[in-house]
Amino acid sequence: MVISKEAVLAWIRAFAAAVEQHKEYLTELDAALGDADHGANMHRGLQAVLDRLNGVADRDIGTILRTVGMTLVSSVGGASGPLYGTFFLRAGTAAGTKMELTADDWLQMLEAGIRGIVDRGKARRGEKTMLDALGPGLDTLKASLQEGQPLNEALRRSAEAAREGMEATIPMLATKGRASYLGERSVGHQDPGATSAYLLLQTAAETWTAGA
Amino acid sequence: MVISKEAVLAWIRAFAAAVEQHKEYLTELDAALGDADHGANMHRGLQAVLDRLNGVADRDIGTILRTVGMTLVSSVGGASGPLYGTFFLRAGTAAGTKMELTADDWLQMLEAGIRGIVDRGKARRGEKTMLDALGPGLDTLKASLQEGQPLNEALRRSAEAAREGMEATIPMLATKGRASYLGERSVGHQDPGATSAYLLLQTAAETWTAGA
Amino acid sequence: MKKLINHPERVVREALEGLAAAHGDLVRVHFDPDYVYRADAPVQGKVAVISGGGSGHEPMHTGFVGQGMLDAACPGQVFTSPTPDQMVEAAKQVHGGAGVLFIVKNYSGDVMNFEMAAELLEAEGIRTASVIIDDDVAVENSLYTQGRRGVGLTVLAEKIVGAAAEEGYDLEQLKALLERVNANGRSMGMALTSCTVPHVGKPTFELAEDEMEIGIGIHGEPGRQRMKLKPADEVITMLFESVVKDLPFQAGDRCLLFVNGMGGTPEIELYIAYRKAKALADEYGLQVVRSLVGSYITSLEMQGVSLTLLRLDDEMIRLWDRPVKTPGLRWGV
Amino acid sequence: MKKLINHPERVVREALEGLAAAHGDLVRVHFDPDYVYRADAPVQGKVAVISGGGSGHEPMHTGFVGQGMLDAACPGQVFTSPTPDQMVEAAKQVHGGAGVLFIVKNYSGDVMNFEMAAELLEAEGIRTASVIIDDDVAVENSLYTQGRRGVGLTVLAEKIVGAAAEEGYDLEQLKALLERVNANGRSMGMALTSCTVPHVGKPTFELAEDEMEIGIGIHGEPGRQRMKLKPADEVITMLFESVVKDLPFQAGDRCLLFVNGMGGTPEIELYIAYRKAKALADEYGLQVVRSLVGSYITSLEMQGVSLTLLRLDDEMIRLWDRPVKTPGLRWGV
Ligand SMILES: Nc1ncnc2c1ncn2[C@@H]1O[C@H](COP(=O)(O)OP(=O)(O)O)[C@@H](O)[C@H]1O
Ligand SMILES: Nc1ncnc2c1ncn2[C@@H]1O[C@H](COP(=O)(O)OP(=O)(O)O)[C@@H](O)[C@H]1O
Ligand SMILES: [Mg+2]
Ligand SMILES: [Mg+2]
Ligand SMILES: [Mg+2]
Ligand SMILES: [Mg+2]
Repeated sequence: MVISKEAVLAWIRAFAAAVEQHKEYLTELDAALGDADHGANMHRGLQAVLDRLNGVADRDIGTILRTVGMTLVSSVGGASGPLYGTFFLRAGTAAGTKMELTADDWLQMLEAGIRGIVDRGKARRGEKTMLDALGPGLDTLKASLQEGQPLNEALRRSAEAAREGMEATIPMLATKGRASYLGERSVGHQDPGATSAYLLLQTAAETWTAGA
Repeated sequence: MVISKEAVLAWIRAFAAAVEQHKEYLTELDAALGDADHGANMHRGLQAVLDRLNGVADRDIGTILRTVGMTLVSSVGGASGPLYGTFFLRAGTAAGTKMELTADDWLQMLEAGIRGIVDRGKARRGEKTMLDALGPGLDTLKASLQEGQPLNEALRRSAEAAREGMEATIPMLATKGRASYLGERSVGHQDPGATSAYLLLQTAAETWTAGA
Repeated sequence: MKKLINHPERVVREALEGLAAAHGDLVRVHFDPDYVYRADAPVQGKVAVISGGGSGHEPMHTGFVGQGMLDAACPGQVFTSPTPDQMVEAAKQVHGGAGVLFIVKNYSGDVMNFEMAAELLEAEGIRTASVIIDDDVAVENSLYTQGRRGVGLTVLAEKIVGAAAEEGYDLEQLKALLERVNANGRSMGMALTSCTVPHVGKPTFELAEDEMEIGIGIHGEPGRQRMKLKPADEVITMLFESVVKDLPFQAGDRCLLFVNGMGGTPEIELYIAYRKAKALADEYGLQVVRSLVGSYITSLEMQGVSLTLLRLDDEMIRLWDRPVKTPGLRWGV
Repeated sequence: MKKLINHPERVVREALEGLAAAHGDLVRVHFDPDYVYRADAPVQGKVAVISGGGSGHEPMHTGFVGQGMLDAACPGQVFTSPTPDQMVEAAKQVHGGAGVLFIVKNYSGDVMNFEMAAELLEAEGIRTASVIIDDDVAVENSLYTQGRRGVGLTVLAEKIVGAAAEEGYDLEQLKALLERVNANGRSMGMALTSCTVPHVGKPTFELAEDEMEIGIGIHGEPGRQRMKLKPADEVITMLFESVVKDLPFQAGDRCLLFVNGMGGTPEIELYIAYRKAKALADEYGLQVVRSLVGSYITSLEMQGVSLTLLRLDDEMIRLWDRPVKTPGLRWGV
């Protein structure tokens, strides 16, 4: 099984739709921990992405994802703009001029994207950020593929691990981003960025395993 | 029966006490029609009067009342300061150097005081102001004395007329003072200045007829 | 009541102490009676320009004392006119031998207290002149009321007349100028929320979550109409049309457009309001040659805005541009 | 939600249009990407001083563009950092060949977006330097957080560094000066009420009628402590002591004392706050040689205040006093 360029486009659209659907929820989570704008930020950014997506739909996957990244960088703002922007820029660079992706391509793109988030935001796992959903998602993808699981199953497990990682942010103490100002009061709330990051991997799994 | 200087002092103190007791009520009335300060204004002014009253307690009634007037002028502010101030200044001037008052003295003082309010405020009766309590109070005092009623009875009737006048402000349309900005909406509320003016004549009647 | 105060009865006094502490280079504060005056007063040979009124409208009037604007301001208690002794003592403190001009907002209390002050000063041989500002078009039936209230135009009048006094205009000239400013300016305001008078402790009026009051006064006096909250552009259109039709302003008129916040209005909303007011002025063919945007005549923490339009002539423009150095308004120096 | 707006999504855009309409003599506004810049930019040979951040803090930063302060400001959505393309385009518009200085408040979003902008500009051969302002002492455990937030000191820093840039300081000198200002200033704020982000539509946090939040951030981030409302003097004492002990300020230090309103605070309360802060400064033996009182860095309609204390040296005093001509701060010109 490979992931076609069309599937990549479908994933981005599905991510945008999921964020639209959960916009209020993401903002509510951010109201408890930050400044109540994560839903609005991501939604604004992804709407801008949708506007530009058709214009690059004929190009290679690297170009498509770098366009997504640049668009997010220049339309989201806040912390999540440069972070998600860098994620897609790096993932796109890793994808290069490919027109379809193997399981291993996706693993390397995800790894590069997450490394971009770390470079930009200087956070580590366990600090109650999007990394706490993405990190487990990456680990599980890698382990599943190494175990020899088919891509379908690896994607499902990866999304499931991201969900668990997202939920695991609830008891965490935030030490990065706005939530860190809450100190002890950050405990008991789910991180909004980890939540949107789960949606990112969940829509990938859902889109790419549909009908499989 | 005459009104002694002590009785005049007792009246001022009783007026101050009545305003203190009804401070919130006066302010509430002013909240409906004006700017919610009539109780506070009158209370502040009369507390200042009490502070100065002992210093002039040995002097004649004219001096005492002019001191009350000057103190109100310089401590009440708003519309009621110059109006009540002028009332006491003119009433004091009418009293001159007397040390006690006859029924006729009081009649002339009240008339002079009210004329002062008209000169200063340019209102007429029926405009929903303190004049609508004071005016009927004066008329009834004059008529009762002309009828040959004793001062006690004339004072009681005068206060009663002031009360009726005060209540009669409820259906009136305000055309002077802040309440006038309400237009039709001023109808249905009792005028705060008419209410404090009733207290003025009511405490005079009560103080001067006590034990009589 | 949520206020950063110590005690309702000490609000005015303590704020004056703060003003004195913060702006000792510009103003002095006298207590009992209370008035704020220019640090360099009296300026010999200059007409002293004095205003005053209830407190709670800051920066007006105390924040407008200084070079090029007021010589003194007399603050009453919150929303309560000052008393004549304040104006009398302030006038004696600042007058430079050329007389005293009183700028009075049209409220019965203010008018009567300033009138008593003028009588007392005349008796002491100090010449006075008074002009009553009444620019609030929300008061429609002014024949049957105290007349129009003095609102936003007061700020512009104090600036323009203050500059003229600084230039050496005499008392008659200043009075005539002030009357001309008053004749050429109109205002109207609205509120999204009530204010709370400190010693009252609860909101002066109640507005539902989806209501606003159009034509509000600066003391929480009710306005022309209570109605459902509307988009900013519609609100500003209502205010603008009432103001522009009243004078009426004519195509080609040069104007100063003043968008004022009522105290609790964020600046971002004032600029949204200005945007629409300016667009409407353009539609009417008015030339907006000067602007002012900010919270200059307020009603404690009330949220809302007022619009003021002043038809300018060359003299007013020149005087508006002259230097002003006060805690609340400053340029050119 | 009671706001004088047309639509939550158009708040920033329409306010910028209003700013352009009101202050065309001082600033220009560019849209898509959004930035505000000096009407006379670029000033050849001068370092361009640029700041930016989420909107909703007006007059900061857009109101501080003009002679003697910022060359450009990049406004994000309400409480959301601007994006790198804004800073890149603004920098290209205003830079006069001597490099670009970014003044960045310490929020992860702001830091990352300005960092990306700096990388992009360096790639295009435009020299940049950035200084991160982090003066909020409310953040105690800054080792375990993003670090202290940038708050009130930002206003003072923009004024002082803007004046130095106008005088011809080069990029290294400006960076060193800005770091010195940041090292010598401390702030802390409190809130009586929450603000409401337009697109959220309800208050960011809930405070009971008798509660306040001490150590609040400028985006409604919770503070050090939620407690029962106290008299102003006690509130100011809490803020002042946290601020003064942190640097720590020493007896004899010359200081600028800045009392800032959060957007919905009436001016009369700011002066009550200033009065106490000044009295405490006197007690500590500090010399308050300069003051600023007003709502300069706000959180929409939030009621509350912040205190900033900046230890001054001769150079900073001279630069503070230099002329400034912006919509939000103006003197000497
Ligand atoms: N340094 C960082 N590294 C990784 N993720 C971060 C970092 N800072 C913040 N985040 C993520 O960003 C999310 C908040 O995004 P958003 O609300 O859009 O931006 P802002 O905090 O600027 O308002 C947080 O929930 C967190 O997951
Ligand atoms: N021109 C006037 N003549 C007579 N009484 C007046 C006049 N204007 C106002 N009043 C009286 O003053 C009262 C209001 O007094 P107060 O609330 O103390 O002053 P203010 O209206 O300045 O706040 C009104 O209820 C009315 O009775
Ligand atoms: Mg956020
Ligand atoms: Mg009243
Ligand atoms: Mg009053
Ligand atoms: Mg944000």
